[in-house]
Amino acid sequence: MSETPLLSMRGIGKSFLGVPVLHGVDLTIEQGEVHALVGENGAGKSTLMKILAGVHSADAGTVELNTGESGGRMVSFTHPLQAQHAGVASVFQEFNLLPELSVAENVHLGREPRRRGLIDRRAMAERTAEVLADLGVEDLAPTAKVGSLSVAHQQITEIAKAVSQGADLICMDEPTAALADAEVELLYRLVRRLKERGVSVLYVSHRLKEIFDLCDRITVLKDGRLVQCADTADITPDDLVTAMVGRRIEAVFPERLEGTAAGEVRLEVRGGGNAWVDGIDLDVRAGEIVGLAGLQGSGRTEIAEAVFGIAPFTRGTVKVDGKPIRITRPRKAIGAGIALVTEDRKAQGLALRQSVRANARMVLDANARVHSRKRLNRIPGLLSSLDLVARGEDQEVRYLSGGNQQKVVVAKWLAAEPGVIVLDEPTRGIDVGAKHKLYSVIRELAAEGLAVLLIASELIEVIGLADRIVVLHDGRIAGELPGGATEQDVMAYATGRRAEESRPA
Amino acid sequence: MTRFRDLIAKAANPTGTVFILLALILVGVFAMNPGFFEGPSLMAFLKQAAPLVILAAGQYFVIVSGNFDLSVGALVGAQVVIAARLIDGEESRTLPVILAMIAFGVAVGLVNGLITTVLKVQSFITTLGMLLVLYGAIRLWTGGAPTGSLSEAFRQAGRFGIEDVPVLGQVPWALLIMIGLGAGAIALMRSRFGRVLMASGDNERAAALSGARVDAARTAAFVLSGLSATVAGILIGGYAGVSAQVGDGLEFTVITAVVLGGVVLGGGRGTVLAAMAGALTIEALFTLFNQMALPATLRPTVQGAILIAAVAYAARQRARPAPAPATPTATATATPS
Amino acid sequence: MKTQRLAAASVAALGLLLATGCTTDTPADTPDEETTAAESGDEWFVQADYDEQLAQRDIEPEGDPNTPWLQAIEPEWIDTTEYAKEGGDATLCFSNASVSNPWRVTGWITMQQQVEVLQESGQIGEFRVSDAGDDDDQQISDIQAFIDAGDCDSIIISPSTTATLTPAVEAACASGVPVVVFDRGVNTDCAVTFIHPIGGYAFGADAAEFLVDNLEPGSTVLALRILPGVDVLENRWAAAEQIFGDSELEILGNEFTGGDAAEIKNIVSQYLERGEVDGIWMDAGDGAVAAIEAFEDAGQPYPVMTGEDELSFMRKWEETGMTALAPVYSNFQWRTPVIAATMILAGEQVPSEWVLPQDPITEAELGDYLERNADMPSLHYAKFGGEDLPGFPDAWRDR
Amino acid sequence: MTLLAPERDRAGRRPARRLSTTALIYLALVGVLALGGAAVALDGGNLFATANLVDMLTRTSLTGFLAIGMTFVILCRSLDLSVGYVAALSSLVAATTMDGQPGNIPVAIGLVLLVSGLIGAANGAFVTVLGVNPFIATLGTGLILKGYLDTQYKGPAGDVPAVFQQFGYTRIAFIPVSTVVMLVLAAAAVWFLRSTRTGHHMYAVGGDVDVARMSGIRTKGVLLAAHVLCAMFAGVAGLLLAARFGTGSAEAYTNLYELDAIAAVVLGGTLLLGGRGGVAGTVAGVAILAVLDTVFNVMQVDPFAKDVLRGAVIITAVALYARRQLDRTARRPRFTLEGRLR
Repeated sequence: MSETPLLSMRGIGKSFLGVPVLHGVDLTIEQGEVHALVGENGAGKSTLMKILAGVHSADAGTVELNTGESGGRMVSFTHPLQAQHAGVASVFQEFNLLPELSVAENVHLGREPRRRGLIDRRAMAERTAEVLADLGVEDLAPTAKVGSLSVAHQQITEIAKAVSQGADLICMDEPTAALADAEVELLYRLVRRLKERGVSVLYVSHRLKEIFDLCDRITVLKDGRLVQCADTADITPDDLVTAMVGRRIEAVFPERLEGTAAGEVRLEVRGGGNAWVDGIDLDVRAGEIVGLAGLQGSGRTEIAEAVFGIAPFTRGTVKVDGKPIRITRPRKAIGAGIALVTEDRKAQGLALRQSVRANARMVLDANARVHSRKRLNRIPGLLSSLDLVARGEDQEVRYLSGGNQQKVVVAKWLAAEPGVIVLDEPTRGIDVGAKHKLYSVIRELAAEGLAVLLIASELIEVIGLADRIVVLHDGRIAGELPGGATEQDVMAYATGRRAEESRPA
Repeated sequence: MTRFRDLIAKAANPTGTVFILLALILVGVFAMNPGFFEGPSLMAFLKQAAPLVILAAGQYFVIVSGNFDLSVGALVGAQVVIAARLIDGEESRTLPVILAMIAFGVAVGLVNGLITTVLKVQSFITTLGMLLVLYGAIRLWTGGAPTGSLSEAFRQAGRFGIEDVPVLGQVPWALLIMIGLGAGAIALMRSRFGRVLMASGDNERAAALSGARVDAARTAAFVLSGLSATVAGILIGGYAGVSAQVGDGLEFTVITAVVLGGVVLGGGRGTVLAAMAGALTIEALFTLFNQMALPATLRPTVQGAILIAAVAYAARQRARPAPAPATPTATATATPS
Repeated sequence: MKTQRLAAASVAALGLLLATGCTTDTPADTPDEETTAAESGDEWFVQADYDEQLAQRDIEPEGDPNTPWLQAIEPEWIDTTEYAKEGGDATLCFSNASVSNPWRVTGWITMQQQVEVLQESGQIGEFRVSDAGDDDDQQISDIQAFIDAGDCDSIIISPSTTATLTPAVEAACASGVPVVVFDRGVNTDCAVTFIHPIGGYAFGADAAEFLVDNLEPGSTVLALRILPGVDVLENRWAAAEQIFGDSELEILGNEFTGGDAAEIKNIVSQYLERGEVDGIWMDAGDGAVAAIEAFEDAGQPYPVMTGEDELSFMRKWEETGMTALAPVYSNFQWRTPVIAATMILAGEQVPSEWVLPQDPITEAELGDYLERNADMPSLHYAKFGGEDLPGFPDAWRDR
Repeated sequence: MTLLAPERDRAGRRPARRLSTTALIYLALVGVLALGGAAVALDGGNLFATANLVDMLTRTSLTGFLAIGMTFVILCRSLDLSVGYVAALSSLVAATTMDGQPGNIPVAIGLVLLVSGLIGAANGAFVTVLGVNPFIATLGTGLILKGYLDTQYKGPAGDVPAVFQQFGYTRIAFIPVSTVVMLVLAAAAVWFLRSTRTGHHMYAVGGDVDVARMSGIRTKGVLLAAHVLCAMFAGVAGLLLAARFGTGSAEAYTNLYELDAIAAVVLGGTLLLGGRGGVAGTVAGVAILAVLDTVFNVMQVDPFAKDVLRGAVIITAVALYARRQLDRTARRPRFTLEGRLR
């Protein structure tokens, strides 16, 4: 590592609307190192990254950058453009790509190569091809329309964009959040490739495996403060988690509650299948939490959508509380007492400009069959039982934190008193406190005799909460494991390394 | 109690802008002509404002659900012409014709709604097309200029009222209808339908996944707009009789009114009360112009300037950052609805 | 950079101009100067025209009073033998500004009826029409299309706006076929004949004088106008302003109503709230009834009023017995152009400027006209002059 | 890698599909021409007689100018309802400035472009700086201009020298110069959108403002530019009006040109929501409307029936495009028929 660090941020402070989110945080990144920035959601990772990217500007502190020819100098970015020019590129979770444009056009967006003042499309294509080749990506055509690409390829496009900006430092915010296993491998290759080329990477994540696989040093944030900065070699996963969460992993998941007992089968699927999943046999009993595990794209969400009638099963049978039913629309599912907490809260779960109350009522208002004065009156109680933190029921939900927004989503479904609840990534992107609240809520629901189908890409969640784990591979059920199984067992099925004997392949 | 809190909230948020503006304009009118606030002239004002207010309510439903209805002006015109031609002076036909008009209004709204929701044509285009179709079809049918005439009974609603009320003089039927429908509209927005409509305008996907019939709700909004145009037609026809130009350009006036009421084009924002207030504001503005004897040709200029200024102001209000830090609702247990 | 492009474009265009095989349809001479000066800009009042029109009202027109559409005031007959065409069956091409108001609708029906007669008699073969929907540019294209078609024996034009149609009409003249212009004029006399009633000044003056004669000095008058910027209408108001100017009457204001009954009623009601209105002057009859109702609803005595010969107004007038006058912008002028065209094609003489009579309908004639038009729709015009046409009355009644 | 494999062919296929949208519209144009021609033929006429061709082309030029300009703003997910008024004002500015003197023509043109450009800038500022919804902002501007026109000009004013009237009346063979100029400007606009940054960025701004901004595009500048260009094209339309009228006319605004233009743009396959489409399609859209008008004219269709037909055509066309959009979100299936058999 070189003497002068590439980047050194000192005493960075930032607060939104008087709420401090960063207190005097320091961060130094060496030339060509892969530096992990970890911490639970809400710890301030994203804010720090966005300050670096010029999306937000810091209230306090200094940023010294030591890029390219220009020696070390103080910078404070007020626009992403400035950051880019200074050699700092960022890849955020929500992609900054235009589906209507080609890969090349996206890679060069805002910096189109020009000949005699005019856009030079050939150069654009060539340079894009070069960059992709550099990154060892062979299977992506510069002319391809981004809207038609897989998540992985879109992310590659993003990274190519960063590289083509001649960035010395590339910040990646939860880059693997939406990637399948194979794709994660690809990303690993990319990051290592970048490192070889002397590019530094700020790797924002809370996936321990990746951090230990990839990173040289780790900076840990908690509640907006710098907790620790150490070489990966000098720290164990457990310590790291402790540093992040302040408690050990075993303590993370609440015990199942007294008197929780698996009862009648409430949701039964036999030979369920459609264009995305096939041969699904599934039983979820009252009081039972069934985990759906599997890699991204293995069909987890597709099963949830099929059960809920968004993309219905086209074959097989479904029974709810023993009654056969063809669920063709969400309305039907809701009528049958099924609830779905969707993966993408903002896009699918909430009307952000409406009040907490309006959102919490939405399911009751939308479905005559579940609407009742009694249930309406339960809503305030529900909200407070979820420890919702809001200025009042009239506050617009967009002003709430991710965790509290998720609580509103859960509340709107519980208001309908469902018999079966499907939770798709219920804890994605919410702070640790809210996570734990949700964990215990899930337990309570089971105790109250609901059938819970839990989908989570964080295996640990499924393992920690589920009574049974159904593992999917490539759209089919690869196998079933008892709760508390090891990650290895699950991965064995998930990656298709092991297929269940009982099932003819 | 809740209602009172709601009112406070309304005055505070951008939608409140319109009430302030309305107040200012009325003050202006008063300054020009104190007589304006005497019962009779006030009643007269409300009588001629009623149709636009009702149209605004109708347009509100469409806009708040994330669409436009550019066809209302043409529809109002069509309705009046239809009434004149079908009634043709026969008192006895009044009721059946009114029923026919209502049916027609519903039909037009239904077509707008279905084309927009089922065929996925942007409402701007759908209703623009409908505007052309109605404009042409109605003239095709009457050979270019309205024929026939309205019955006395038909004209009651728009023209007359309860006579000799102390202080007020005549209380116009139009006013009562306006209040009635206005209350209805507010009630409707507080009903499950209204909430679904609002949610659909804000986040159609989330609404649909909550089991809302988004397309049905939006179509219903167009139908309501068609109905409001029908009522407006009945009132305007009743108020002033038939003329070839009835309804011309009303669509823009009414959209202006709704937006002035702080309702955001694109949906999910604003209250129907404010939208109707917006309509009143426009009418009050025209009255003010008249009182000031502002040269007729200059009025559009002033109107345009005020429109842009008001909307810009509201936009600024809305852009203001989120309210102060949050505290648990454990305490806040207001009853729903 | 945009300018560069335009420059480039115009250069290209110019180059093409110079290129051979390029045809231009505008005659080089620019429009007649002083009329342009008169029409253009802010001043609508031309003393000379004003005096002429007021004078023409008292001149006995030549021709049979029973066929006013064939009468002419001080005609200057010109020879048209050069246009004479053998064997009738002529193709007439009519470029109509629009049928966007009841007055034009009524006239248009009358014209069609007249055409049928002439087709029966074999004088007209095809009668080709294009309607510009009040769009000047559209009408220019329409006229262009007639010229290019080349098979029009005569082109009849009812311009949608005076000045703007001038070049197109000149082009039509230049194409060699006889051109007949009616209703609004254009700033060129290239047409064989220009047919019109006396005009806007006369209309406005008739109305204004009536109010002056029938109102006490000091009385208040409200002027209701349709649109700004339309010459025929502006002339009406300009004349009225002259006459009011010399009178004791107080003009409360002049408002634009777009001819919308509701708008008219609003405005009148608001004036009534603020004080007495003794007289109403209108530049066109549309929505006149709404104005009267405003008085009824406000419980005010009927004003002295001038509207137009639109039946709705005249019926209300009779019903209320108010003091009123129906100035006329002779609707029967719609018959004349087709007749004129056939005359020209027959080589008969026609007046170079064919000024039709334009007599307001007074209280005395009211009953008579109402009776003649008893079963006509309310937006029909009393002096439509089609009573003797075969289609009468159905064509006008059942549109 | 298995997951990535299928991407390649889709990636390959997509650009082809995107092209075909414009292609489809020209196909539609051909279709309309064919149907129109047939209909006219049955009516005993010939749609392709010189006279009718001239008529068609002439009709394209005015709407053409307005629609090309409108394309820019719509691509940016904006709108301009004031173009009719801008055109009217421009015609007056041009005519009064020229005032019969051929020498004044360059000045007049410059002035028109300046004035219209400024109005466009104002529109842009209302939308970008004041954050007023474009529908309202430009509606407001329109009203403001209307008031000015009605107050300032009581009807036609100014006098256009014969030389400049050529712009409105001259033709090469059967092609009017105005149409040629329109096509030249259209070509220029296509080139502008494709080859200049500002133009290229309009797609980005219309596609997703935030992405554009994050990519370092000065989105407000782009949107402003779009509005300025749109207004300037309206200015050119005004010049054409002046040339054809031989004078300036305030009344021109009564014809709701803005709605025609928007209709043409949408008919040309440009998404009203921005980010997709182009001027090439717009020209076709304009042509389709012009053909319809001519056909109606030749066939002596009742003027009111024209409106009905126009309305119907517009809705139908857009409905057809919408159909094509529907599959864009579709996920690629894993289990096809043999999956069903299992």
